[in-house]
Amino acid sequence: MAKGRIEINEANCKGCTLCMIACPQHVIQMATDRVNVKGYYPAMLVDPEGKCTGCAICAVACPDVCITVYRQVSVRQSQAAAAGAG
Amino acid sequence: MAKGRIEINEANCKGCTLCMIACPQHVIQMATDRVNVKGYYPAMLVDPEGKCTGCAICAVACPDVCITVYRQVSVRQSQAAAAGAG
Amino acid sequence: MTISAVEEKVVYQRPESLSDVPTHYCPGCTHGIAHRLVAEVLDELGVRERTIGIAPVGCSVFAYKYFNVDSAVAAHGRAPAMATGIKRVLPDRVVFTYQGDGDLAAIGLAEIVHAATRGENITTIFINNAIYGMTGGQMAPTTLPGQHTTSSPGGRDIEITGFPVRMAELLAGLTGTAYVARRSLHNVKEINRAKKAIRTAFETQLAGLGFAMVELLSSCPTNWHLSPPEALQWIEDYMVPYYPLSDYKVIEPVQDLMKR
Amino acid sequence: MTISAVEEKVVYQRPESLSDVPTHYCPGCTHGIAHRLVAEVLDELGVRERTIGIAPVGCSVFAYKYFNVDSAVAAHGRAPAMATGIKRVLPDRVVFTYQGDGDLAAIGLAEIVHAATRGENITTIFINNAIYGMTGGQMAPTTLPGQHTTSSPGGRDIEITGFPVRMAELLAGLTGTAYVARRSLHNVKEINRAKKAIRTAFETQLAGLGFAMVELLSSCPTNWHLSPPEALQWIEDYMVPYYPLSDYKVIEPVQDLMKR
Amino acid sequence: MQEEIIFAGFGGQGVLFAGQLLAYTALAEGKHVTWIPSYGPEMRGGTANCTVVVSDEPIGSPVTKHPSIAVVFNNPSLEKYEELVKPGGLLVVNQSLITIETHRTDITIVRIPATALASEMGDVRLTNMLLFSAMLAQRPVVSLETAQEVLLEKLGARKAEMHALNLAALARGWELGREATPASESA
Amino acid sequence: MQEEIIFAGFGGQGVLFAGQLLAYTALAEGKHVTWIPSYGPEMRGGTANCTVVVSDEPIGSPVTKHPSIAVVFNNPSLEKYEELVKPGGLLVVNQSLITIETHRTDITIVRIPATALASEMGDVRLTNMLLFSAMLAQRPVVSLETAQEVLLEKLGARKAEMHALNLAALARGWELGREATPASESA
Amino acid sequence: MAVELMKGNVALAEAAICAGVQAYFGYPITPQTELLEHMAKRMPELGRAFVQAESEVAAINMVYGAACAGVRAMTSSSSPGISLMQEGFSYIAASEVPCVVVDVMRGGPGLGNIQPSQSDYFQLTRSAGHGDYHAIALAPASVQEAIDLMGLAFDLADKYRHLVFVVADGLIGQMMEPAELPPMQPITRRHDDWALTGADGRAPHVITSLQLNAPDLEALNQRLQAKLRIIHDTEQRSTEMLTDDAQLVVVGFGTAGRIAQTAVQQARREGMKVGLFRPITLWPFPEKRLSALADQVSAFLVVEMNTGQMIEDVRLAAGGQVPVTFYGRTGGVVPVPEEIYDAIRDLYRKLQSRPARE
Amino acid sequence: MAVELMKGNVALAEAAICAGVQAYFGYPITPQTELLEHMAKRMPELGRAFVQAESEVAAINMVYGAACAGVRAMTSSSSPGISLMQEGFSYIAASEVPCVVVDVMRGGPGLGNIQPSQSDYFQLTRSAGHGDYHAIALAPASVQEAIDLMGLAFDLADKYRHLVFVVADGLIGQMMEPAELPPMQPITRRHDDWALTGADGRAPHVITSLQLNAPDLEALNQRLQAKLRIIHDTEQRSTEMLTDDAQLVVVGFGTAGRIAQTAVQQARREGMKVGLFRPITLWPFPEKRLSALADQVSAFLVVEMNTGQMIEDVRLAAGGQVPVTFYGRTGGVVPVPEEIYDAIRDLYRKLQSRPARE
Ligand SMILES: Cc1ncc(C[n+]2csc(CCOP(=O)(O)OP(=O)(O)O)c2C)c(N)n1
Ligand SMILES: Cc1ncc(C[n+]2csc(CCOP(=O)(O)OP(=O)(O)O)c2C)c(N)n1
Ligand code: SF4
Ligand code: SF4
Ligand code: SF4
Ligand code: SF4
Ligand code: SF4
Ligand code: SF4
Ligand SMILES: [Mg+2]
Ligand SMILES: [Mg+2]
Repeated sequence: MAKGRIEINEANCKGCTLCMIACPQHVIQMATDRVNVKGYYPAMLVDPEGKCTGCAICAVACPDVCITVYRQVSVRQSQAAAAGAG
Repeated sequence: MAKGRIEINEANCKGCTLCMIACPQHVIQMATDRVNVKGYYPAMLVDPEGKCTGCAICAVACPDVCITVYRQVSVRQSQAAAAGAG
Repeated sequence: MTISAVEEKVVYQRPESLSDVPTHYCPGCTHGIAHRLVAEVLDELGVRERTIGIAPVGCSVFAYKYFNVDSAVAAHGRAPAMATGIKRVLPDRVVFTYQGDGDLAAIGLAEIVHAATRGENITTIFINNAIYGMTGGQMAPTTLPGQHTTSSPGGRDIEITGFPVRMAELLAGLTGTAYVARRSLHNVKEINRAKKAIRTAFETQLAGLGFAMVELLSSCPTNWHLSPPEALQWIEDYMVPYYPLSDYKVIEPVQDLMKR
Repeated sequence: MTISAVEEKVVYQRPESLSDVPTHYCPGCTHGIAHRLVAEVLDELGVRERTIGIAPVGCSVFAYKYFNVDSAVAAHGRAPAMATGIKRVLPDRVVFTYQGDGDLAAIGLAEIVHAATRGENITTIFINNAIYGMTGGQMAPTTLPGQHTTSSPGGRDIEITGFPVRMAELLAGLTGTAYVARRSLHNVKEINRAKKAIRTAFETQLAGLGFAMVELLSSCPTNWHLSPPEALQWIEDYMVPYYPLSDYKVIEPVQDLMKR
Repeated sequence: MQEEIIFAGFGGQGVLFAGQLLAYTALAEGKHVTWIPSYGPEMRGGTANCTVVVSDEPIGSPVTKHPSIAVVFNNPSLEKYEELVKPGGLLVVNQSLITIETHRTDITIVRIPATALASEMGDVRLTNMLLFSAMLAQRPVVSLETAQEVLLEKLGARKAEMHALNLAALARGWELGREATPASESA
Repeated sequence: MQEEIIFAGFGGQGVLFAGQLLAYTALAEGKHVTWIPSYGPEMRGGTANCTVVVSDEPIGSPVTKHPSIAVVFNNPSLEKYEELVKPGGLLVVNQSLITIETHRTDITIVRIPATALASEMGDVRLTNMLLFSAMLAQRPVVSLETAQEVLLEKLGARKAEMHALNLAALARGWELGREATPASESA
Repeated sequence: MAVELMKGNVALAEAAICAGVQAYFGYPITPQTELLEHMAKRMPELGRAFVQAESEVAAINMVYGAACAGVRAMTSSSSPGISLMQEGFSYIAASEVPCVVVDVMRGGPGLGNIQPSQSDYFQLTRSAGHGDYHAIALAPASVQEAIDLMGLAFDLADKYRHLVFVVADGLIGQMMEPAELPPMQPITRRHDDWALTGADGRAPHVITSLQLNAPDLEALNQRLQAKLRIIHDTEQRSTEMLTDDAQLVVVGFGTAGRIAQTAVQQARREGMKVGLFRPITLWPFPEKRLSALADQVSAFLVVEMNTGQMIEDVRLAAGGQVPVTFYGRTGGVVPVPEEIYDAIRDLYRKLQSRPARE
Repeated sequence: MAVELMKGNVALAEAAICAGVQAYFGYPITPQTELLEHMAKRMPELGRAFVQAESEVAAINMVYGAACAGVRAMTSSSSPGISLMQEGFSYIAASEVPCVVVDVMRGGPGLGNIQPSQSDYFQLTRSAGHGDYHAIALAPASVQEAIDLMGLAFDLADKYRHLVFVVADGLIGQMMEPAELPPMQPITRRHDDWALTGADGRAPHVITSLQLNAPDLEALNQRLQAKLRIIHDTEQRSTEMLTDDAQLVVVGFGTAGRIAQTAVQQARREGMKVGLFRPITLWPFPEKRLSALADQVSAFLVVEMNTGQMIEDVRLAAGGQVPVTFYGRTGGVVPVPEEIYDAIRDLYRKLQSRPARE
């Protein structure tokens, strides 16, 4: 499994929970301890075991484009991909 | 063949020729010697041989509802028809 | 069978639902035939006294003078809205609109589609003559590709103006419609078929089954620049192929009506 | 294959065609997803700099703030007319309208049908959320039978209001349309399919093939009185069956495009 | 000099074109001119008429209640316009189609059997040209020569035969107009 | 007597209902009253506020620049309305959510930790009732008794538990309102 | 009926119901929507017609249709929607069918916003649509008056077979105030002499605004104008306050007039001789009374929630006798009494510093 | 260009083409149709855009769109069609995009007829649609002036980014008269600073009339009003004849003004000191010049082909100084000089029998 992580733009998050529900790894949770400036409980990545695969499903599900997704790739692989695309 | 005749409301006729063209017996002609109040050459029944069958096709074709159609029917027949319809 | 005597019977005369006044239509214009068919159907169904007709803006704007029924003239394209207003407060009256292709398919498109999709229990007689007659022969939404009009002087160019719209097909696709048919007025056989469709359309309303429309291919000798017989031929040769004559929507209860 | 080093790559981030401002949409409203998909497609096609978007009157009236492209706000329902005006004078620009169901299917019905039947070379993104969102939840032409809204408080009664109108089917029936599809935004799989359709719709325009529309089933948690996840479920359970997801019209040259 | 001329008849009688010919001719002669049709409610058939004002000065009103000249092609037009012609004015009557009597004695009235003559000449559509030049013969609002030139120009690429026929009609109308004993004088 | 009261906060905080309760109560007491919301551009979230005018006389303007009372539920509302309260007026502050300082010394300012208290009482939605009756305690625009009756009526067929909770909130707010040391005095 | 706290939009709807409206057709638009929503609930309950139209264009033409059938029919909208109805208005006026239309005005031009405004004054009072006519326009300043004028609107519409506007704004539409509804009026058939109901035992009735022959259309216009003159002469309505000895009279309609009332009272408290004149009929504009006041006062101050529309009517009524000045807010900004007071005070001072008027 | 005999409608179309109109959108309606038909032929020939819209509502919104792209765009219609465009007008004015609209007015109200009329004066000059603004309105009285004003219309529209009406009537539209077209103007790109052309190398341009925040919309209105004040102060246009020593001045625009000219000349011939004032801009109304005349004359006689609309502006300009009387024909009836002369004579006699004005 690829390794990934996400960053959530908390200020823009509306706490709709759709990313949380979409994530196949169940590594997104809603904050309960804080609200953002708009008064929403933002989503957050809770991934102590590093289960996030960087699949970007959460980002696709998010109506507010709050999620940036990162994935770890081997340099060789990525070079190969880049070459292939050229 | 049933016998019939038609009356054409000359004043309303616009000389469009559609009745003439529609009549299967070719017994309608356009006047050439006179125009009506609107300046049209009206259609007229020219049926010296009594070929008109009263089929009403001309009336159906006339856009200006100028034509009244009469047909000769035997009284017996018509009574029978009336009885049948009762 | 012995024929005892011969009597002369009137087999065709002006229907009562048609006022006894000459129309302003051009010679050979089949608007007149459409009027007569509607009037005959109203007579036959015995509903003249409880019928309300809505005339459009178009050559048939004077339809109120010709139909011997209560009538109003709608704003251009809005006859279906006006009919809706009337029918909703007088549901037991027979309400019909009579509209041209500019009226129904251009400016009034939203109104007819929504009346239809609401299943408004009214009847629409739609005169498709592929032209704006009243204003002197401009392109209508139904003008055929290549057809010359005063606003498509080089012939309708589909690259620029798009395609003629087929209203019967369009309305038939809506769930709310009960009966939608296209007929033509270009010869006696078709005229008779048109009348049957018109009758079915009104019967649909009388049975409370919802929206019914009959599209009638109709001539405009004047703006087509053809003689009346040529104009009928043009319908047959050019319009019928583009606008096939058919029943496009007959919901089951209407099929039952038609069987009777 | 030996992996020599591990690097972190960005695999998803905000598209350039989307301005970096928060939207005013309610939590969970899929208007936001539709925006994002359009923006991604504009990015991918590299046309942002020559795109002109037309926002409607409706919840997406502020779309001009969110799309990072030249834009205008049309009068309610008139986006297709406005887009026509622009496209006719700037044929090499990419012009799209973004419209809600009240906007496109009610007040603007004539404009969308005529833009489509003219084969206007524009792209329409149609957000069907079965409700008037912006004005607080009244019945839309697309409101489902039985659905409760503020103007159908007892549930939409088809006897009185008629049937929801299926716009994709209706527009697909017009000769002028090149590509018409319906997609949904209720889960990730459908979102991805929606994006492909949006891409095809814009490619259709780029290839000069004529009018393209993608209808998107979209949520309105607020006026449906459901939580965002419930709202997505409601789309799946109730909207999709009434509004089947499919390609309704793909003219041949567009099929070729899709194969590439 | 200012003349207000009304041409009036049925649609299809060439009424509007007669007026336009006058207008074009006036323009060719450097005069001020206006031409307005009264466009009737009906598509066709029905009434057609137009008003032409020709003047040496810039023209104020292009309409008038009392024209100085009326050229009437049919009965309804006569009925309407005989009354209205200015005292001292001219009324040109299409004798062939007009069956009712005139009664004004304070204007010049000339009668031309234009439709009949036009038929004789081979084309009923020449009626308007006959009446037009008869009018000019009585009141040279513009010169016949210019009118002939303008007419040929307007007929343009049509057959030479047509040109000849129209010129003949203008000439014939002029003659008749000159010869005509005005009704007012004979009365 | 005329008082102009502004209730201001976020949508969802029961701001509009607090105003309506005041309006219904005023009506029940035979007073003249107007209630107007300022309906914001956004669907929801965003700002919600309403102005209530209560008077013994027929009411002219239902809006005012300078209310005699402002009940503010959140920071933006405090920022906006502290300035505007009439000298001698009253400002009721939801201490729980308002973090910024007040500075007026010519008005009475009372602070109620309403949201916190409401949560304590088991329903955060009681915030508005707490602030409402705190206001009444300071300025008896209407009587608490009538307000209680009207509230019960408005709650209608809801659970008895709800009734009790709301009444309790009104009572608690009243107490707090009476006890509160106005900031202006303490300042 | 008891006094209840009612929202303006709901009160307008319910008052129409009490007045026997049998058909409502409308299209949602803020800040009018509660009116439509109330009708959506109530009309079917009462077995009356409610249709949410596909647009304002359709709505007004549905009203036109229902009114042709002789029943009380109405629609409601807000500024952009009212613009879309202009053609329909013109047809209705020309056809002389009674219709009632509520305009809950909002900020413009264009899409503008949904805040209160009075900037439809021109399009409602001059000629709503093309052609020569004025609709009757009634402008309430309170929820109770909204109720009362709604009933009056239907009565005037029927009496004159004419189009009547009830001219509210977002503030009146959204405001709650105690008010009392009139008793529910029984539904009676009206207009059997011209309405479309089917030509049963009588000649067909025809309703049309078409008169292709110019003299016929001129005759129609003359008939219309004669009717409008009667309305003009008999239906002018206004209310005033403290005008008896006023040197300065503030003129404002609807919400602006009401807000000005507080400013005028304030000015009086400070010794200024100021009064308030509030037109209730915007057309016919209450020019008779205002002309009379022009003889007495030294100036008018017109207050509107627009850039100055009714001021033309005030100037026409004043006939150049007294200066007419203006204070207005636009774009949905509602003026507060304080700023109107300032305008009054400034003008009043100027007047004082001028020689008194004889 | 040579002087040619041209029909008004065709002249308007061709003049727009000379002025560089790049897009025409319209819908047929008598008596305007020849304009559309001419465009249908000419625009494609020139490679410019012509679309026969599905309705007037669509047409004006297409114009709005094309104008947003920075090109010269126009539509034309007649009274009922103009009513349908009111919402679009309001959006255009609020968005400050330059558009030109020709109204060839016909008899109303309602469907009315297709004869000439001037009864759209109110709906064109007051506020075309909801909200606070006035469009510029230019009224030609001859075919040549129609051509000239058509060019001016585009220039003013571009200069002020505003909506401009060319206000003709059926008579001007149908009349043939010698006139000369201006040279064909080269098409140049305009308005690159705000037009929608794609955000290539710059921040996106946005055109909207939405301002949800009331103070923002008020600011927009203030900007609009400031612009309108400039237009008001600088663009008043009128023409006059024989006014120097006139005691009675006839005021009429377009066709009515032109017909009145003949009546005035007749009156002069009979020794009456009568002049003619013909507003060319209906908005801004040429009140400066008319006010000046009000100081000189004893009375104004307003002549319109309606029941009295511009008379309000004349009365406002006259400011109560002199009596303003009215002569009008409606419903498509075109007044003839003779009847206007009678009205002049009657009024003049009355003036003579009154003590002279100092
Ligand atoms: C709002 C409006 N726009 C335009 C017109 C002008 N107009 C009158 S009839 C008509 C079109 C008529 O065409 P159609 O509906 O096809 O009827 P037809 O005359 O061909 O029977 C038009 C555009 C009008 N009266 N009102
Ligand atoms: C002419 C006009 N009529 C009505 C409105 C009010 N209005 C604004 S948005 C809207 C409907 C929005 O619904 P929809 O198009 O479905 O978009 P959504 O908000 O659901 O995305 C309406 C009726 C308006 N602005 N203009
Ligand atoms: S990238 Fe995939 S695994 Fe990671 S949080 Fe998002 S949905 Fe879950
Ligand atoms: S989907 Fe987006 S907006 Fe919704 S909770 Fe997740 S990050 Fe927040
Ligand atoms: S009734 Fe038949 S046969 Fe007789 S004239 Fe008519 S069409 Fe011919
Ligand atoms: S069809 Fe009718 S109108 Fe035509 S020629 Fe025959 S009778 Fe006359
Ligand atoms: S113009 Fe055409 S449609 Fe109209 S009456 Fe004449 S032939 Fe018929
Ligand atoms: S009201 Fe509905 S459509 Fe509008 S933003 Fe909210 S959820 Fe989305
Ligand atoms: Mg047609
Ligand atoms: Mg929607």
